[in-house]
Amino acid sequence: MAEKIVKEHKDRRLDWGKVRSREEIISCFHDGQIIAVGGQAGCNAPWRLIDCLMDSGAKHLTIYSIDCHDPGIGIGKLIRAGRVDRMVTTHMGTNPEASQRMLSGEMQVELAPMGSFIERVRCGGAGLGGVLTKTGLGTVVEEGKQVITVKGERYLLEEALHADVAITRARRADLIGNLAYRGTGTASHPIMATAADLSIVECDLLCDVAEIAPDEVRVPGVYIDMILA
Amino acid sequence: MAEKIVKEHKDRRLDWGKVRSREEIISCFHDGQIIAVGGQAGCNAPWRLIDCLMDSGAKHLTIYSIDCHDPGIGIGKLIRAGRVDRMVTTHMGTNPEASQRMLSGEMQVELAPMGSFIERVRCGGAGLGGVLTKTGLGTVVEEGKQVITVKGERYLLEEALHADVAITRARRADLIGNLAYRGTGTASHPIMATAADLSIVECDLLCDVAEIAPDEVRVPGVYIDMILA
Amino acid sequence: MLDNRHFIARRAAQYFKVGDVVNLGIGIPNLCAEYTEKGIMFETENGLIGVGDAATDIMVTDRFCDAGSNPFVPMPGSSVFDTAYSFAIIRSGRMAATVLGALQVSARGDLANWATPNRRFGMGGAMDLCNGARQVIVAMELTTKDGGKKIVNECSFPLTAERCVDHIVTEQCVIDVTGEGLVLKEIRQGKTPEDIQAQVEPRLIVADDLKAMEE
Amino acid sequence: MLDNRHFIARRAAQYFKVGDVVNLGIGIPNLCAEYTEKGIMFETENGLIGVGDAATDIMVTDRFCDAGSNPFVPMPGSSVFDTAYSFAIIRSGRMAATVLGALQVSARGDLANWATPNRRFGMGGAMDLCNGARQVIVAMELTTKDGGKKIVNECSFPLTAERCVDHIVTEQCVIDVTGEGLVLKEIRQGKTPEDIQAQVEPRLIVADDLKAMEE
Repeated sequence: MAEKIVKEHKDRRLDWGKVRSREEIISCFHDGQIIAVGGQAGCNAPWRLIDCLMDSGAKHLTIYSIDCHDPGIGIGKLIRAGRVDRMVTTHMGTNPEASQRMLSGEMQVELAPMGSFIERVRCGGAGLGGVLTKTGLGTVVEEGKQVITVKGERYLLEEALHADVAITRARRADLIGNLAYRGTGTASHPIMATAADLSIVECDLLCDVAEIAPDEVRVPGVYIDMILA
Repeated sequence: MAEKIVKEHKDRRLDWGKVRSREEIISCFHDGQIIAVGGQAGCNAPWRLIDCLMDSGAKHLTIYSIDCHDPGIGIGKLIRAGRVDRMVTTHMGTNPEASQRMLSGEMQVELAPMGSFIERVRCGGAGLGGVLTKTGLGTVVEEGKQVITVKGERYLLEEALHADVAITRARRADLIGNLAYRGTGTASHPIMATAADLSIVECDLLCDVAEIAPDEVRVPGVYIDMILA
Repeated sequence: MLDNRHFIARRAAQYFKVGDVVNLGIGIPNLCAEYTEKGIMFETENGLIGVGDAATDIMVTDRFCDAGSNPFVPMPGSSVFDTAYSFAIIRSGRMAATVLGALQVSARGDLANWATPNRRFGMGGAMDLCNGARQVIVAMELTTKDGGKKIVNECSFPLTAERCVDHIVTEQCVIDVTGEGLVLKEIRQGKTPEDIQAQVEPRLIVADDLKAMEE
Repeated sequence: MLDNRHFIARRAAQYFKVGDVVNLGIGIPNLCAEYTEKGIMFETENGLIGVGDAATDIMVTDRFCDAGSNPFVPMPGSSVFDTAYSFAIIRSGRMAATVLGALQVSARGDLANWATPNRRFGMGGAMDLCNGARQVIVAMELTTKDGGKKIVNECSFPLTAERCVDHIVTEQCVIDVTGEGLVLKEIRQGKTPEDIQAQVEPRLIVADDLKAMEE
């Protein structure tokens, strides 16, 4: 009897729960996808999910990321392997290979101011079409963008970015995808996690439901589709 | 010696700390100001700060608030006293006196969709000029607004709102203004608190510095000017 | 036997699937929670997913109230956020459904539910919900108290949103809004399609597989 | 005696007042933290106010790193936020100051610090900082290593922002950007205004109260 109850509960956990095997997650990546990658400064990146993406063999990718990691590490692995056709990023200072590929024309790079970049991704996850900012006015960032006047002030229109898949990392995730972070390990992860059709997360601690207090949750499970086992 | 050290420390707390007396806060309110009021559904409103505003005698006010509280209570007190010339709000269902004053022309009311309203306030606190949303397209909300096309899709441009003074309530505040909330007591408070030249908060528990863990803070002290003693 | 309001709410709740996050409007929509299976979570737009039972006694607090000021106990797995984040979720397309009341619904699915020509209370979150929720379900009595038509060719009241309604659930029938027009999908025992047609303005298409509503 | 880099950083740090929240760029600007009084908090744009001492040994963690990947120990009173929130603060005007390096500064305060005609690493957060910080302080050596001018009539390198710089702190002088032009405010002992003028392109205005820089 007790056994039956436990089994029933386990079945329900499978129905509602979002933990998925590495194999299942690898099968979600395809050629030509736009992938949003969380993290900054090469710390606390979703290393295991980037490896899943590598192992999927998917190519002709577009990557949205604050930075480009180090040569041959993280996103740098994908760049070195020639799997990235296009990046939207805010700097390449840590990865000279990214700059080389941009200069040689092997990889297209759109450089964006960090605040405008992350706000565009936020729009993508918040059902907004874009935002108006003064950042970039009078610079090359203005090229090709609409300039909108509000109350006599000029602003650049920065358009929403939305990805096919987001790969991010949380400190804690519960079975239904509620996420909590720690310190600068937060960075762009909570924003990137909202802005994709398929949002996959890896976590340092997989929690029971209700183990993360409601006020600690920074991204509610409604935004999360899969948790890497 | 010990006494001297304690005194020195107290002086420093006064220099950096943001706790202010009721009298000092009352003196910050003036005729014609725009006041952003945090909270929703008449719960967990900044009751004590609204009383400060009442006691200041300031009139010809503009109020930004999700709702209008109940007749004669909270914001309803200010409305009944004829102190509010204009409101930007999302509904008046709980306060028939607000509707009456709108119909009689005593108070000007701009009704805004809740998501657009709060996003406009967020823009005001985030140095943005406005956002593009589909909410309100094809309705009276469209009147007088710019319609912007992005990638072939039409959006309404919702312009930033910024107040002279924000009055909000937090569950906990430390001496330098870091704020933490609880449950739906969060509501619009963290957004309203960012969008004013002068941001005043009342709290249920005044905390020592470092009593609120860095990851618990929802509004950093950089946005907060005064804490009601 | 259920009264009309509960009957409507019970049927509307059948659109929810395990794992869904759903927002319920005030009135009949709010009753859907009573007829919902486990595994569905409700959002309150002031900033929480996981609205649970009504709070009583010592559990009543200003810190857990829904948008109608009703205190509740958050269910396990709840999450808290501010209003801006709440509407980010609502607009994002991640909300499986919203159930709303209506003053009028048009033949092409326009919704009017926040104002009459004489009275404007404000739209609250309804316009955003109609913009962003994956399904917009109207839960209402088929006609006004004095028999006036609420399903009309064109809304005469100020719109909440254009072409947003997917399903209309009433005490007499279920109607889907489709590209071809309004399709009568389910009907109350004892009613005929002609009975329903007499109470709505647009020409109804009767579904080939017209079903009886579960009593 | 301090080397040039530390000398510049110490002077730039004198612009900070108790209660200020300040963002420091990579390089010389980052050294300002060593010369700052208590009561000032530093922001790292990846999402924290309250950067403290460099972390060592057991305190090193991926969860507390600045934008240059340097692990640190958060100071008491720190707060954490995501990158979108970080730049909301930066653009809001609530950041008292930012200290940045520069490749070129123009006569009217245009800044170029993220690209040369041949190399573009990316602007990171610099454009937003110049847009939003209440004071933009450039901390740099007065000329390039081979004596080339960095304070110029017009920037030839891609701009970070127009008319944004308030103060320029170098190892030889402090220059303010004003409506009237560049004003020489402080000068290193042993240097004359003519020495400085010879190393910058725009005509300098010498302040009536020209001061000696503190050694």
